[in-house]
Amino acid sequence: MPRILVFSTEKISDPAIDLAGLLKQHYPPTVYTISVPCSSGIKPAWIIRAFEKGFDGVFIAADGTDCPFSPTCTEKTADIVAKTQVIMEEKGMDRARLRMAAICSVCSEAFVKHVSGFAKYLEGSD
Amino acid sequence: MDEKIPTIKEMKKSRQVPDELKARVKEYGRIKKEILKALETKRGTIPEIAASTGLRQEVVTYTLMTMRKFHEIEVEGLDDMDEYYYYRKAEV
Amino acid sequence: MSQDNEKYDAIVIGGGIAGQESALNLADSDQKVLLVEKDLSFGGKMIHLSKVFPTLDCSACITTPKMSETARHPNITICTYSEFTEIEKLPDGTFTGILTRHPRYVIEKDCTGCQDCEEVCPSVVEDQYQYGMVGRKAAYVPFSIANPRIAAIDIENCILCGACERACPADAIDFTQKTEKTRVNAGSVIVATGFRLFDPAVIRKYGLGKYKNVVTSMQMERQLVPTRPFNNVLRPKDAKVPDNIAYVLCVGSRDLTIGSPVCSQVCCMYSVKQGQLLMGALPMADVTVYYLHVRAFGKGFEEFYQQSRGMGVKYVKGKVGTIEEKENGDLILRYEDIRDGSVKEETHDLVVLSVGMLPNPEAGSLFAGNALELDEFGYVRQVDMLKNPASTSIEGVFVAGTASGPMDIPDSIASSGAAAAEALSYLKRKR
Amino acid sequence: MVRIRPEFSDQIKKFGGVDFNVCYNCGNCTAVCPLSENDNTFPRRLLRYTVLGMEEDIQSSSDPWLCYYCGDCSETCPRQANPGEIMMALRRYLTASYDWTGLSKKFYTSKAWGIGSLLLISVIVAMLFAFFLPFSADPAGMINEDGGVMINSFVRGIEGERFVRIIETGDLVMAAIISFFLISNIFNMYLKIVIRNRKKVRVPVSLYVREAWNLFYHFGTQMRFSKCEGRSYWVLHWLLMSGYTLMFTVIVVFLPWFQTEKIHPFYHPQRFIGYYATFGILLAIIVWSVGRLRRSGEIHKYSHKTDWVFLIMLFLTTLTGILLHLFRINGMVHATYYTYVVHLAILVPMLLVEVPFSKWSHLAYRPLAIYFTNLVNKAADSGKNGN
Amino acid sequence: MKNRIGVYICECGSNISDYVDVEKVREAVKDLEGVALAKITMFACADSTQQEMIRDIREEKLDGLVVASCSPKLHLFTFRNVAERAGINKYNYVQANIREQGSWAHSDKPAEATEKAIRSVKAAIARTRLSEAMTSPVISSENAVLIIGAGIAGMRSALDLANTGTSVYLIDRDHFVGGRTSQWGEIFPTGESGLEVTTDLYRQVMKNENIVLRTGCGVVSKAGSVGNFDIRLKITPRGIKKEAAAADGFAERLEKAVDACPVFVSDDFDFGLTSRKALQPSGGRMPELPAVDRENCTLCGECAKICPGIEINSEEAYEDIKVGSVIVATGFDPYEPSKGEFGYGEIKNVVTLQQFRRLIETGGNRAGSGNGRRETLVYGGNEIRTIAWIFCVGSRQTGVLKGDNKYCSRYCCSSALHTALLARKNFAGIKNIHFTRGVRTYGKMETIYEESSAAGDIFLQSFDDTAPTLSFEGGVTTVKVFDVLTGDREMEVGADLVVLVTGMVPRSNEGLGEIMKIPTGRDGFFNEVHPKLKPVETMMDGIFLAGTAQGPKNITETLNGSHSAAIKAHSLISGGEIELEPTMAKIDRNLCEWCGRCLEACPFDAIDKEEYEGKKIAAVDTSACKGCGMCLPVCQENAIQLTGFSDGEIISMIDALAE
Repeated sequence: MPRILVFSTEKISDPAIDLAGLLKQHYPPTVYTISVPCSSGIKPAWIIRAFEKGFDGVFIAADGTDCPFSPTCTEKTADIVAKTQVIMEEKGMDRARLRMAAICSVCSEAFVKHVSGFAKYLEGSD
Repeated sequence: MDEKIPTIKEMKKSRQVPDELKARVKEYGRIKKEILKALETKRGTIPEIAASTGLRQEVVTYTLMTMRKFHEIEVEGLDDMDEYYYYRKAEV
Repeated sequence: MSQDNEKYDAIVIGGGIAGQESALNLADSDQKVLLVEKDLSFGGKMIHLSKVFPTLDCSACITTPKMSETARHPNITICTYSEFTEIEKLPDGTFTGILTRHPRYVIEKDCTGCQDCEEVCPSVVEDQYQYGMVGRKAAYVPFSIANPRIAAIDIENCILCGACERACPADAIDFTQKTEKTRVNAGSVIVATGFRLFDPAVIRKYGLGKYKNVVTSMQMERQLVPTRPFNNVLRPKDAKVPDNIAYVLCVGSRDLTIGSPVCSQVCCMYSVKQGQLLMGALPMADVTVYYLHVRAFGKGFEEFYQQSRGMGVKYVKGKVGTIEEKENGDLILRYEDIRDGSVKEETHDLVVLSVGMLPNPEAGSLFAGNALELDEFGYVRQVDMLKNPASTSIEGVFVAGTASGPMDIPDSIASSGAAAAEALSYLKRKR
Repeated sequence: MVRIRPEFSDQIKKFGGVDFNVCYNCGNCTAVCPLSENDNTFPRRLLRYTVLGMEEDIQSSSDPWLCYYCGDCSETCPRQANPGEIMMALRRYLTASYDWTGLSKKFYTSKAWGIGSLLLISVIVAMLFAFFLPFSADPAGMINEDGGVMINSFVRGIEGERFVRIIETGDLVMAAIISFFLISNIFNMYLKIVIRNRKKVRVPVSLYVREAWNLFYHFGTQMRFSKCEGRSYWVLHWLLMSGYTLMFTVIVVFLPWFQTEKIHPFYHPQRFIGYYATFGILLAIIVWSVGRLRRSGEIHKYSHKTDWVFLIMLFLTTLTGILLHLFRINGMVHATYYTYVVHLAILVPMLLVEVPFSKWSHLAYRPLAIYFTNLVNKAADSGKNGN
Repeated sequence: MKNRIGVYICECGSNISDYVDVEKVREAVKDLEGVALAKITMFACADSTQQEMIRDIREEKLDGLVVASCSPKLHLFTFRNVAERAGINKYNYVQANIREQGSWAHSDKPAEATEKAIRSVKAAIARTRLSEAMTSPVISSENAVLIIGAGIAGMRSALDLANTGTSVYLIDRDHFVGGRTSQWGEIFPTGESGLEVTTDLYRQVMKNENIVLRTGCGVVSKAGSVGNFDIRLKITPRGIKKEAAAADGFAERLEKAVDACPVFVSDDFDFGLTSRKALQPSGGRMPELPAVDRENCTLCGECAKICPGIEINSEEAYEDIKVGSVIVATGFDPYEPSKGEFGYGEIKNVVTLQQFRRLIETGGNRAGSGNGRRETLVYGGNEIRTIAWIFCVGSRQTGVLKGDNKYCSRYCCSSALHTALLARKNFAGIKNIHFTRGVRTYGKMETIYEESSAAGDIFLQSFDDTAPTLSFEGGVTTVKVFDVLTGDREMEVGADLVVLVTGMVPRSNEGLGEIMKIPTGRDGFFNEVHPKLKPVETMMDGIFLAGTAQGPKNITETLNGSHSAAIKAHSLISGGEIELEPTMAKIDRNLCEWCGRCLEACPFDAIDKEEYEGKKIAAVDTSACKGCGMCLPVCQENAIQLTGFSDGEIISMIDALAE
């Protein structure tokens, strides 16, 4: 089963992932999370590290418009993704192994859908 | 840990369960069984379940959605018209 | 009743967004606050909303952090499932009253919110937090983002089977709990009892209750939340995916026939919002809003309204006169299209009644002898709207949020700031 | 282009419009009205015309006559603007506007005129009897073989048959006067509703004939009223209307048959018709008076003074009619004769004033309005289809 | 590096242990480097377990704590508290979520759930090893607040703060306080006049020794940050000696001096309806001292000759103050229609709502025949009976209405209807015709709408696609509109006076926004951070908004905002110190090569430039940094670390999870 690292955010997307568990909405158990204050503070180097260490995919569960810090969060996070994907391509990795989506604090279903779909994709591409 | 006396016994001393409530719990159980029976062999939409059980549609919706909340029912796809979802028994 | 009177600087009655905001403001100014909430969880109505206008950020994302902040604040004590009544003003300007804690038959500190009790409970009743669209158990955690997120036993609907007690891994169920009453003293009182939703069943021509595909806007709100009752936005009668949804505005507002002359201020905007959300959730669906005047008056509201028009939400000026049900559950709305002056009948497969706000009658009965004055509409009277808007007929008692009239969330929050500021001034003056 | 005339609404207040200015144009009234249909939407449109002072639009509209005042609109009006009552007021206003004599307006808007005219005619009727048909002094021999009073024989020197003929002549004169005014007013109505609309619609002659059945159908059945919710109102209204019409026809056209010396047995059509009409009228009077006194239901919330005059006159007419009947069959000679005069002194002014100028005129205007409306609408439809 | 970490794995009754093999988890981590002990507990959160942890920490000299249990949302603070009570830094505690994101999420696959739990606990241990002890930095703060604008909003905030013991500098650009409210006359719902309300507030302000009021005063510059703002004020002299006003005969002499003043200017207090002199008496406004309008005064000296005490030559003064916080309460300007907009400035009997307000207040224009006991309203020599009100002038400029103001000005519908009712009440024969775009009398103000229509006011309505038009012919002003409420038929009214119901625009503030570095929104008003989370806060910590500077509001709403701003400012600075979030960006001074990208990325303006060993580098303003980390990924040199989320910590977690 493909391994996915999720960067979630403390105030917004993390509660959604918790909620998925609470509601017994299952997703692949090879999905791991690291929680940060804001999705626009994720360093591309961390993402690259995850790939190098053997993760098949990285998923950024972004704050989106609910970001408590700045309304520019979505575009900044998208910038990070774009920047990282350039590095990935340079390293010969499939850029689709990095994904992002805004996950609101009660969007558990959306989260499950995203990571399950992602896992399926990664499985297929292996 | 020492054996605790269930506190429900205490409550039973001072409280009666109204017959109406007992009947309602029973009725819910009956409807639930009907729905599960209808879904025994194949998935179904709510109008289909209502038709095969003879229950009113809104009763099926309410009960089935409650069962879904408690993980007894799962959603399985949408019909061709994109109008009704199919539901089936959850695999436990 | 225990003899030791608990003492606080302020008691905030009502744990909705207004109550929380008032409590936080006072607590941040080093005042000891008791927050009393009559429901099992605090959070008020806002916690149950989907996204909020005009920013469309998710209500839970805003409320839950505020709730944890309130719950964690060292200066705030929260009593849920409790009431504070029989309040009297003492000669020294402070207040005293009775705090009643209802038993939830669950030991709060022991419950881990695992919901094992819920699983085994055989009694199912309508879930009030999903506005009756699905059921819940008699042993239940109120809703998934409740705070405190612990179980309670609904004793009225309990068949006393004891299954929950046997199932609880933490031995947290305790049927021997009794109602507790304590006398509590405080320097000031903030009334944040909120509003009551209008029940449109009294408007018989709209058929709520009789026609299952007529729902209230609060039920639609729940359908749009990720923790919704159904697996999608569906009709409550036959679970069909609706594709032609109507909003009927001013249901319970601006209507003297039901004794509600005022405008509820929020229905237009939440309908505009729900229209936008429905466009997102059901891309094929048509949404039509039947309105009288679109009250898009606040910061960013008009722009938000125009945006929804741009998205294709249809706005028809005209109040819906009657609703009738067809055999397939579709509904025929009869209305006058004001612009061309014709009577029209339009078929929709789901009708949402945009219900208004009514005063919460509890506000008036908190004080001994109903001493707190209400205005002609039944809201808490603001005695000095042009200088001290949170002041009430009793000096030292302040009003926050919709207890004093219809308001949206930003206005509620602002008025809570006012209540806290005036309470703080009062406390400093009395010391 | 319409020039707004806010002062017009003050005029309509005199015709009985109440609180209609508070209307915020939601359209609820029109939507709940079971009679409001595509080409004729009311009451909001008419209320709006009133508020803005659009007199011409009101006068050329038949809509107020299409309303039977079930009260649903007023009951559910969120602003409590009494849309039903404005339709009532507009019916009064229209009655006045059709009336070229100007009397109708006076009767509606001035108490002195309203009551004065009735009294005046009443006195004239009484005087006519006093001068030209003085009572015979001797009650003896005025009792017939049935033990009843000989109704036609109380005037000195005039035998029964001639008496009936004189009264019949009087009736016909009265009917002529009423008809003259009513028909000329109806013509005025026709001008306003159909002819003024000509700019927009031309009604072909054949349509007049084809639609004529409607006129009688609606007059006879009041079917439109039954579309309103609460069928009991329709039944009541129909009882009153049919009773009243029967009586009117019998008295004016068949007086010799009706007013006989012989007292027929109970089941005789003459008596049966009388009882039926009395029952219908009396029931309606009682229900409506109690309603108006208690202000129960929307349609009785507000009472224009002419409503009371109408009810009282009708009541007095019926009452004197019943008394007359009782006195007569019980052989009370003097009581019978005096009551007969009083009965006429009430009936005649009521008919003369109410039928062409006031409330009773709606008996004619309503079915005609439906007729005219159908003409205009059908002509418009065929015009549309033709093009 | 932590070497003695205590690990507790919670069964949560059976909620975790039913699916996750906790014993296996313990086995997998107990011998890891840095782990001093690993235990399984039935309920980690139970009081007895907490006691046990404290005992363990003390006895085993633990330096880090890991609890693998439920979501940190539930018990992070519980166990941080345990750590603190036992004497280790609370940031050396890390929670592994093996319930919500473990046993429950994967109850369908127990073996995999166990595997995931093991990795999660390992990651938590790895992070704990590198975790830094952190304490929340504390900065001192000045218990003083500057409030800009002495209208109703500013005075309300000032009184609140002063009443709770904070020093307040209350300044207003104008020489008279009260702002727009003082111009407003009778106000809904209480019927008090605006001047009464503001005078009352002013008297309270003057009585309060914690408030320093400066009129004719503006902000020149701002330095520093929350807790310690350095503000420079510029004070324009009033031109009158305070003592002089108390002298006998001052009032008469002043009157003569005003007469002698040769400069006429349009009186903005009356919205240009009247004119005044450059020497202005207070005219009932507060303070009750005349003032010289320096902008228009020609310094001719005529007044000073007549009235001693007038000093037209006094100089502007500067004052430097230090405050902990600032409240911006600069208010609004009424929208000024452009020439020809609905006949404004071209047809003589077209006025704005604000002008009409002054017209019915001043009384100077009442004259004429009089009808019964009431006077008639006269404007420009003509009796006014029919008034046409055109709504949404300068607001909701969509459809056929051209302009940039897309927003609704909120107060105007209610205010116009209330004013129309006042006119009806006070003057004979008034008929009001309202040309609306849908009446927005929200909330309880709906009763004004009801009242005005009951009184006979007539309402017409147009949608966005049409608008009323005005024409002036033969001395008659005609207003026409296609009325939506009458089947879109064209209606016309001959009006004696046309009132343009003008909305609110932000008050011109001479660059205050740039000085304060607070952003404005699309509508031009100052923007709050978030309408619900931080409704009166600006992006600049310590700077708050009160009243209509933030957007259109009525008086009650203004007061609510002012109270809120006051209590927020109070709770922020009154303690004398401000505790900051310990999670913060940190610059590696050696790596930084100042490119400015971090400054651009920072939403809180928390990055400064500083000199370090001859080069320019970035510096974090710790009082402004909120620890979001947005500056992290933009740094080319990887010179920024976020405390608590350092590269070391994150990478060690990634490695542990990937293992």
